[in-house]
Amino acid sequence: MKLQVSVDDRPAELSFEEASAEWRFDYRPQDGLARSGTASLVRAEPGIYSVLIEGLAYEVRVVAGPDGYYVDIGGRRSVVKVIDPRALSSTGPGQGSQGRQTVTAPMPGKVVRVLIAEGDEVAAGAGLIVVEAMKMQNELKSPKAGRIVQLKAQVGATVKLGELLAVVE
Amino acid sequence: MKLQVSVDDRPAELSFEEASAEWRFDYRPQDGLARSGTASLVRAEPGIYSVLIEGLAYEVRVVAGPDGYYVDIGGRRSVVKVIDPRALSSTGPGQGSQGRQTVTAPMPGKVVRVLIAEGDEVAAGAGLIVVEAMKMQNELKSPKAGRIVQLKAQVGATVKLGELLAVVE
Amino acid sequence: MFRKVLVANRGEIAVRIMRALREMDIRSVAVYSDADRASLHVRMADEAFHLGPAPSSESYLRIDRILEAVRKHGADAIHPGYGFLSENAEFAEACEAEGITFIGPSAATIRQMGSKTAARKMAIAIGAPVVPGTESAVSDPAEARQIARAVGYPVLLKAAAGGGGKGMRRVDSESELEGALRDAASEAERAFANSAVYIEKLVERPRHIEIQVLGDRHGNMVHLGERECSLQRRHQKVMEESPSPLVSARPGMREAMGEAALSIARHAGYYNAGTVEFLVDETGRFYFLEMNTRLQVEHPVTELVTGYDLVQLQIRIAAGEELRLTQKDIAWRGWAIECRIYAEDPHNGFLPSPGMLADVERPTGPGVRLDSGVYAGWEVPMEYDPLLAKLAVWGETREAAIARMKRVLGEYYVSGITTNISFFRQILDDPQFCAGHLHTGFIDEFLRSGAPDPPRSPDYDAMAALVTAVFSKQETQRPVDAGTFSIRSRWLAEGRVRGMR
Amino acid sequence: MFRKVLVANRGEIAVRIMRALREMDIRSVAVYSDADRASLHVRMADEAFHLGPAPSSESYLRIDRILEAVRKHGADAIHPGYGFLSENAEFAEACEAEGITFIGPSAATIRQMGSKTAARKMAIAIGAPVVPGTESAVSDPAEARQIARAVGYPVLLKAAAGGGGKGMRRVDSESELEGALRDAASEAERAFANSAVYIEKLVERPRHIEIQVLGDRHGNMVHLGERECSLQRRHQKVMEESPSPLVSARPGMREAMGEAALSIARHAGYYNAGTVEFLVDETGRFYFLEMNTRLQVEHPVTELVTGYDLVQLQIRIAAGEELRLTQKDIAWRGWAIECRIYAEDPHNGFLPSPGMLADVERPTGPGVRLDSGVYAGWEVPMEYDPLLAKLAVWGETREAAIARMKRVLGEYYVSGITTNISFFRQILDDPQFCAGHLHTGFIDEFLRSGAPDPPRSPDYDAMAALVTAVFSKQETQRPVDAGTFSIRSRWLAEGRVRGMR
Repeated sequence: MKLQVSVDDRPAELSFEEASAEWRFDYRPQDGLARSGTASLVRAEPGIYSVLIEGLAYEVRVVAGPDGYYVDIGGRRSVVKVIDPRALSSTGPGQGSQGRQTVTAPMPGKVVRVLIAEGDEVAAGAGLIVVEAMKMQNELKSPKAGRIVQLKAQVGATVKLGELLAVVE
Repeated sequence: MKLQVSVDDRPAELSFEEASAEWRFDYRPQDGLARSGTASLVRAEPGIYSVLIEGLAYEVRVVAGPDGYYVDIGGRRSVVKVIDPRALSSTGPGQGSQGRQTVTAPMPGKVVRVLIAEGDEVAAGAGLIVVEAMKMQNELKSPKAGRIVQLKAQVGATVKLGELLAVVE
Repeated sequence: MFRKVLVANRGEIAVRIMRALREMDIRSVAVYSDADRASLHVRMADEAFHLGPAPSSESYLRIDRILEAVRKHGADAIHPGYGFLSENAEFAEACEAEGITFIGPSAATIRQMGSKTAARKMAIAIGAPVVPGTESAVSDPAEARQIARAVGYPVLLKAAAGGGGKGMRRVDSESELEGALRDAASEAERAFANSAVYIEKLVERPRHIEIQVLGDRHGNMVHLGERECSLQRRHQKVMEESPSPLVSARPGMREAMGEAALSIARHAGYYNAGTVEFLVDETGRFYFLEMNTRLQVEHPVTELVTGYDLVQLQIRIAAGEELRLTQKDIAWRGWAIECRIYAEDPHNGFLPSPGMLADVERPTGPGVRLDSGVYAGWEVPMEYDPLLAKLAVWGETREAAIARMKRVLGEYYVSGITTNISFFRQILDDPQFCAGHLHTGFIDEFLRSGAPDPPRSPDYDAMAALVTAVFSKQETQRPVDAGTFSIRSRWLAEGRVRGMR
Repeated sequence: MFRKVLVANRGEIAVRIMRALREMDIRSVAVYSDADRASLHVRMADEAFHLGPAPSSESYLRIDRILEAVRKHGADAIHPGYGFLSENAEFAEACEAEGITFIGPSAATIRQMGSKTAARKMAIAIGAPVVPGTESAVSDPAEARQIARAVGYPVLLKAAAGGGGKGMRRVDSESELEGALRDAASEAERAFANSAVYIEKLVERPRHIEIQVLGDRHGNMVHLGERECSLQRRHQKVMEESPSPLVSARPGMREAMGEAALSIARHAGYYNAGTVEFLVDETGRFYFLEMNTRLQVEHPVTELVTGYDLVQLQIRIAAGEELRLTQKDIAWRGWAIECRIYAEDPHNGFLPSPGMLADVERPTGPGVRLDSGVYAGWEVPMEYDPLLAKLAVWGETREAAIARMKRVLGEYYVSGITTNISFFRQILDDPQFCAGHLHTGFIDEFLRSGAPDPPRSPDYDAMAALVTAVFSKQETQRPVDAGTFSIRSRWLAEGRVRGMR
């Protein structure tokens, strides 16, 4: 089986097949040395694998995520993706400093203060909204100079991670 | 909802219904005092419940089993069953000292010695078969005086818990 | 001895106290908010009482509700733990009025030491060294400017009623002063319902070293040596050790600090367990900061090196028992280090990371102590402190303790939310840390210097890709790039932020 | 110091050794059989080598395969742990021949102490007290009868090469002698490939107390005090403590036993960690039993009270380092107790219970040490010892340690297979145990006397029924009395046997 993957955004091609309780693999990064061999791979617990490669032992943990898999090997974490061509072209919102910019919750929490109103003119870096979680207050600043064209944040409201709070234009 | 249950073979009737995040219950043992009240019951982990009854807190663990449920409360284990009328009438094999008697593996393990052959006459309590597991040898003795009419045990064979090894008649 | 004790707290410290109670054969009563019905401290208690909604102000800070619980359950004492009502004199008084024992010092002592300015005045009065600054709260900007000029910049603004860095601001120049004063005051108001702020000279690259004292109601008092608590983020401790590398290297310093601490505690008529905090400059000179009139979060490191169970001793003292210890009985063995495991991302401004714990693997083996308040499948609430657990190790020497902590952190794994576990491994590899060159700005500097990534094996990428491929084949039929609504998504989202770093 | 050490063992002790290696920054090589590919010791190792099929004789006892692993992985030392090849002189010699370090004493010492009769002769020669009996193996029944008459019944038959009670038989009268001799010999043959058996006077209600010694290759040697190991089942230890209630109550006894142990060890030219076992009668008189020339299963209790890491010291000594300890440096603090968590049913003849571990909850908090070799979801193999983990606690006093162990056992939960966890809670409640009245027959007597059930709350039955009903509603759609093929069935089946008791 052959997959286009990336490890921490380093693209590579992985071929692998099961061979008598082991896995034969061939890993070819776009840059860097190719790596191929045979690995003994045992699922010890859900998402936890004991891996033996040429006598070396590793404990590998993996969990599925929205944009790939999060892999932990010896305390080091990486994001492994199977590359989705569409993803390469797209650029999400909030890029550059032109046009509309969104202000989103950097953590789950509660809105404790809203320092602006819709229609306000704000300077770049001006404090807009204060979100609190676990006794830590986090002041969200304006990503650019402009006007508040949309304000969703309400004092006392509970917000999710990444939830839209305001839009500056 | 009403159930006929038994706790460690003490039969009782249990009525229970959910009432605003709590459970109202009425427990009437055949002998002993009836108990009714309301319990807050939260599933903390799979098979592990935090139970509050009249301000008292208990950690209750339960796992499903072939002949009922095994419940652990503060280190004490009980078998809870919903009574099956058929079960009451049936008497399994190996009861009494009359007729056929089966010799089964008391633990999973390996047969290390077979001291008898089919057709042998054996005295009650005579050693028949030796099963070993985890470096412990266990000599199975004849449940009655009689003749070995069936011998399934073979030296070196791995046996499951409760597996039939021999029959004495 | 008490028959039943109510634990007016939550999380790991409530669990710690209940363990002590169980070992003393005393029944424990838990109190809980809506957010904590399934929390470990409720699961471990013998009895439990519901306080109210999640916000502390409506639950763990409700003196009336807690006293209601005491009456309903017939408890004869209350252990306040740390935080919440632990240093609230009104609460201690209310307990006395209720006729039950508050496990801690007298209300009068709490009140006297509770105000940093009052404590400071007292320290000055008995000749204990203090950092130059105001002795009373300052609100007027003009007055503040004047004082700041007098002691000289940089200065530190501190909440009089404060603790844990709330209402605290560093001010390097006059231009920043007014804004900082306003922020500090409002933060203090929010945190302690008291906006009083005072000003002191800021000691550069200071160490935070504290002395554990223990006294009974019969006039016996000892100190159990020091704890080095210089590793902090946002003015909150994240890593502590005992002994202190500095103090243990300077003959007589422990005795000197211990004596200073005891004189302050004695003067305050102190009993039960308490901690006297000092600021120590690079030359080893120490200044009285404040006294914490309660059990300290980091008490385990002292227990590990002295062999005493501070919580059990607190309870015995509160029950009126005599402390059968003299200073010369106290011996220190080996070295202990504690890491505070927080639900936060050290590489992303220590942003909190509440949410569902997917998987928790705990370290075991020689020399490990874990005080945890969480379990897999539990939702870490956003309303409270991000402290999940305290991981402590003991070793014969500091080197052995560091090596052991590295080993132990490698066995500790939490998924579902972001924690600072791997961050500690980076700190423990830092030469400055290993040399014992610590100060309260250590972590900020460490982060600015850019922490090195852990070494990666040659096979790393190939292995990560292969295991992912096999995992996705075996566990999920979902395409690899599709979304998931698993309980892990929070951790992932936080993880993503880090991944992009 | 070594760069890479191969651990020629499995289970909790392999894990224990690898933890020490990691803390010393030495790479570890695991060896494993077919039954252990997914075992914790393989997961924790830096490198791993497959030995062969599950039976020990085809894997962990294969000297040739282990030396192959050493060559392939370039290890420069081997730690044998306990059991398997740890007391095999040929193995130690093979290591020397291979030019790698065997972490233990010399092959000559192992050989000398390995034969109980030889060790006994030596002890007699240097005037150490021994139990009256034969000095050489006996096979001829007639000769055996004669000797048994001479020392007087009851007598004990013991495998000369033995250990752990295998090949051991109590004989109360001449009529039992011949059969017992045959059984003991064949069991010894199977266990040690050596059928030699000898006879000694049986000491009634004896205690088993042992002394830990530690010596380097430069002639320095100390003892680390005693361990009380009287609680046994089938002649195997299940619970150990240090200090011993008897020894600590008798001034000078520790020193006397320590001196006896040191003189025997010195005479044997001993180095590395070793244990001298004594039988102690009710009057406190002690007799040399044997010397174990390896790390002891129960070493953690000594580590907890002395503060030394025996495994790390073993490695340092093997590397040629000098032991920088004199006897007066050794101090004992507090009390430690260890429970051996076995996969067996104490209430059903200690029948082994291999199988899949469904759920494992580990105790944490102050004063707890867990050395475990298992994890949830792992299949406990039937081929090896039933030891799953060692649970140890430390307390200021024996009372505190007992109270703590009770608390800790209450936090320990294993499902899927039967264990002896709850059995320990019953023992800890026993007045005789709490009074320290111990002897090697304690557990058999305890079981005969019928262990009391733990107290049951008034709501118990109602709660058990209610939770079951809710659980069955929420988790399973299967009717309550239907069968299940869940991984828990083994535990259930064993549980059923108990339920019917």
